Amino acid sequence: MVKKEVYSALGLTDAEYQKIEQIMGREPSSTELAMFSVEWSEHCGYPRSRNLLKLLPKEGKYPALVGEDSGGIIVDDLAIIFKMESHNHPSQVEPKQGAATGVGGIIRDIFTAGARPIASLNSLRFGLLTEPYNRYLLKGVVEGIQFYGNCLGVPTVGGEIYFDESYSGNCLVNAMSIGVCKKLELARAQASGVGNPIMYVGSSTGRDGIGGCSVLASHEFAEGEEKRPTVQIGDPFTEKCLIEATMETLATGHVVGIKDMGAAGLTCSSAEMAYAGGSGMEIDLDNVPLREQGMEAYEIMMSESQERMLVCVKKGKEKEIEKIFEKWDLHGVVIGYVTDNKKVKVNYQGKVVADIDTEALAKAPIYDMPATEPENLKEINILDLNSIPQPKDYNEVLLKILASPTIASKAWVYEQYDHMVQVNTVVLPGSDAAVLRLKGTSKGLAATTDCNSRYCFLNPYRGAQIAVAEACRNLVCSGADPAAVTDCLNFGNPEKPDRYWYFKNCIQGIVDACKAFNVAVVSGNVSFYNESPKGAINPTPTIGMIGILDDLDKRCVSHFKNAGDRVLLLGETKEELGGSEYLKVIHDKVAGDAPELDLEKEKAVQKVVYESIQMGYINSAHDCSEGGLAVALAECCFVNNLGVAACLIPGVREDAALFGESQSRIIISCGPDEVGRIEELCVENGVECFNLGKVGGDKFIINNSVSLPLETLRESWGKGLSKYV
Amino acid sequence: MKFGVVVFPGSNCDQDCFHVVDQVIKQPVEFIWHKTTKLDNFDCLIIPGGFSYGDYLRCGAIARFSPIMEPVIRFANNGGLVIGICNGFQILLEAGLLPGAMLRNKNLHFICKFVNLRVEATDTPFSSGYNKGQILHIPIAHNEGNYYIDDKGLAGLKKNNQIVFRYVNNPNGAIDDIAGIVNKNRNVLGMMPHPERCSEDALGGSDGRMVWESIVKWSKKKSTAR
Amino acid sequence: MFEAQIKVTIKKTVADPQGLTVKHALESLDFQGIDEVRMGKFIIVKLKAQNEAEAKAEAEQMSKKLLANPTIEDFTVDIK
Amino acid sequence: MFEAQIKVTIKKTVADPQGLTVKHALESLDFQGIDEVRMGKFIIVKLKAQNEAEAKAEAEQMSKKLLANPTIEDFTVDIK
Ligand SMILES: Nc1ncnc2c1ncn2[C@@H]1O[C@H](COP(=O)(O)OP(=O)(O)O)[C@@H](O)[C@H]1O
Ligand SMILES: [Mg+2]
Repeated sequence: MVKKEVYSALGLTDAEYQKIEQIMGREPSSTELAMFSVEWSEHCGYPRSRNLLKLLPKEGKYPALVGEDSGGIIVDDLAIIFKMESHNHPSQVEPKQGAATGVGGIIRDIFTAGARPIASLNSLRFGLLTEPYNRYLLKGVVEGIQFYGNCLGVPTVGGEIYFDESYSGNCLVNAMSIGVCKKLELARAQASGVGNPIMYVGSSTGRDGIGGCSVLASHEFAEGEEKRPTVQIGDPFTEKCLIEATMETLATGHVVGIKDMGAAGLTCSSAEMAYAGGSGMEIDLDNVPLREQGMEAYEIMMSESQERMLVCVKKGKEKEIEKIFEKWDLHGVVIGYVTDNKKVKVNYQGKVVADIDTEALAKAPIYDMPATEPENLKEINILDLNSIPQPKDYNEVLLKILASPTIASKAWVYEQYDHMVQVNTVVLPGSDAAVLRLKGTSKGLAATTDCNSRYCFLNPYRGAQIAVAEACRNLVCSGADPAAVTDCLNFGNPEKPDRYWYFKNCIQGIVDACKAFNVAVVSGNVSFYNESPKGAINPTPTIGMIGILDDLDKRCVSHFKNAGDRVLLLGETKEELGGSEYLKVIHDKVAGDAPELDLEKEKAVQKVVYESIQMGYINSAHDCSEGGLAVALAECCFVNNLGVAACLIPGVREDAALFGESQSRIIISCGPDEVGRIEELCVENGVECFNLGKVGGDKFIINNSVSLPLETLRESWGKGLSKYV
Repeated sequence: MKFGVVVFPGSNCDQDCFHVVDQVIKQPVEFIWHKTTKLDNFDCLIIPGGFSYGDYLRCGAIARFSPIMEPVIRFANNGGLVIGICNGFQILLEAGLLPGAMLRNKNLHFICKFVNLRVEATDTPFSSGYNKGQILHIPIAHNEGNYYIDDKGLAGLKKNNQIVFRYVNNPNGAIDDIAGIVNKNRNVLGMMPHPERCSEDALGGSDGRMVWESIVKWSKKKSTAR
Repeated sequence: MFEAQIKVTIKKTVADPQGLTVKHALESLDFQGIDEVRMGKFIIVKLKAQNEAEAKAEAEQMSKKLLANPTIEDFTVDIK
Repeated sequence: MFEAQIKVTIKKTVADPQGLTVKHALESLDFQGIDEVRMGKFIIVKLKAQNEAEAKAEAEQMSKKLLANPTIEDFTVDIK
């Protein structure tokens, strides 16, 4: 009888264990038990989230590919494949390697779909930089991303970084990757065709990341030998070779299916490929290239060694494929065959170590989780503006907010990433979204990631909607048509009803916003249990989004271009300060409700800006987000060293006018002759348009509130983050 | 004229160089796999940037021993044009085709950004189209571009006018602001900045394009002279 | 003045892709009979201390705190 | 089977940016009396050889050819 301690340590409940015994009709072997434990874990099987994930729209204005591992959209004869994934817990333990292997994993998901990776982004969250360990994490994570991404030759073109106490003890590292291929070249993640060989390709297998399964060592095997689970080490050089070898392999036309050995390694890839192909698979672990001696079957099946994949090829073609991997000095060996009995059978050292029904393995149970609103939220949502004293010196306030690491320049980060390799990046980091050209076409691709988790904490439904709306807005400001979404849902322990309530409401927010913008959610990832002893992280449903530019020449950037240009603010400024950076940085308060959001209004503002860019009316467009109008206006000035003289928005209190984070607002600049045309478009679409002022000079002036040399602003903004590292 | 782009495992600017030669300056170009041991009638070899062998021991150290390097060295010694960019420069240093070595950037970080370069020598096949003193806006992207050479070597570089490009604001600590050098015979160039990343206006500037055009012009002149 | 020589090595159980690549490179240069290559760091710290024991203790503290990453690396300190 | 321990250090005459940064980092962690920090590589090669002398000669060859760059680096080989 398998001891309760063993299966509990593997993360299985009593009921789950009983179900496994029932499926097997006998006591499972240790290998089988380990396989069930990973396949039914949240990481692979999504038992606690599948029910809600089903609600995400799978269709939008572009034909969507919602597939096996990653997803994408079709644009003409191209498939654009993209996905985001978390590597939070490994990064918290070992930031460099954790982040590096996070990048490696997501990129493998892209090229195993047949698409060559053309860009990466990352969304990062840390605790405050006043704590040394958080500085260590920031430096390590950035180091890991640059180490891996730069070596691969996939440009890291964008992302975001926020700092908030709730991430102390549990940082977030969400990596997104985008790839492109001809629609007809897409690969499948399945194994089919009885007798077709299954090949193991890439690096050898060691005891990396075996995690909870190490309890099996004490369960059945002798003590003594070192079997401690270890950190996964990234090997970008091997991955680069793997990309090239895979592209060559797929080009032969001999591949039936291909899948990354990501989380849960061989277990996941074998079971899921067989299940997706409606077939079975028999593999022989004796043929798996091993890096360490004396590995047990369960260790080989669970290993999370990096840079490995499983490929199902057409019978008789294995030699040809082997040659390609040999050329790149990579392993490429046949370890098994497709069978017709819908089972995964695993042999090792002359014994059958596992023999499980693929469907039972691949279809984790689904749980309905209780969800209740946190008790104190209503109280936190109350914000009486009369209790917030208005500052006297707005110069000082602006400088302080610009220096807040969440707002400050991220150049220290993105200048460590090669964001230009592949010679496609036409809008570099520092604007609202990165823009890449699609070689061989006149089209472009824009990409962004967004999520303000403070809003989600205050109001998960609206906060998640804002994340989607802001992502769309960033794309539109770049001249792109928002096309489709990937998400990375980072939450606390789903077994706690208040955490699950956040999860549920955020998903609903994403669903409704995506429907409003008519975009599909083509891929995503769930990361639960993001908690430290102090509690859960802020709910963080990161939205990754891509947009399409029909004509690459009609792209737009966020910074001012010409002295003398007029500056307009589109959208309405309300008297709201809830959840703002101003409230946090200046008044040390997280309170109130998230800013209001009217999706129809949002769409109207975006429509005006999109059309103005298409018509060539405007020279720059920048989304107003964290830090409000004053910060957004300052950001417009830095790149070309162009100051601005603006007036104050009337009708709301001064601090709200300057720093309130009302949604659906975009700052644009244009030649004096275009003002009338844009105003007309605004009237047609029912969008507020406010004449802010004029570009020029070396000063930053907002009416009587702020007047500073641009250089002073740049100093605060430029060093706000880098002074900590 | 025919260009060849050498591909090592881990090269990652090979496709970019190919793209520029093929699509921008529209000259014949082929990839050359590093295990190749013979070169057939190329006029100019490009050793591209990237991370050959992951740069795992030292940048360029392992690639330097790839089978292709023997014919590359022979080609260079016979006067053939060789341009090494970034990792390609590092490989040429390791191979001894150019003097000196690379250290880690002074700030110990990878740096990717546009910088300004000053053209110091125009009497090379790679820079003849520029004006002496011209300032180029051009991207760098490297971890180890901190060029080092001992005093005697530096004096030699200066004496022979081998320094082709200098940084206007030294980003990495390179000795004497050196960004690119040629060998004594002036047919082998190594440079850390990436001209292939700024050869088209869409990419934010085309100051690098003249490197390729200089090569083509030089080559044409040479073949008519022959 | 003492010279602390600190050797930082990757833990046995942790993969060392760099070492593996260097091993292949050496083999392709015709060096034979290589079983394994592991890449580590060698750090020399010259420091003032009352005596050898103190210098060693100090260098060990440095290694623990900064020079080695305990999650994946081991270190040894020698005083010269 | 012998274990060659190869220490590769940056030449005295060559500036070591990494060593300098590590020195500052150590100082900011309140380590005092540090005169200099030099960063190098520590490479372990396990190899078959007839005897220690042969193992050493072999490892020295490896270092000369590949593991160290003579323009900027020195190396020493110990056999354990
Ligand atoms: N982790 C990161 N990696 C790469 N680029 C980043 C990262 N964080 C921020 N950036 C870049 O810095 C710029 C500013 O980011 P952000 O302040 O989030 O802009 P916005 O508020 O307009 O979305 C963007 O171009 C963004 O892509
Ligand atoms: Mg943003």
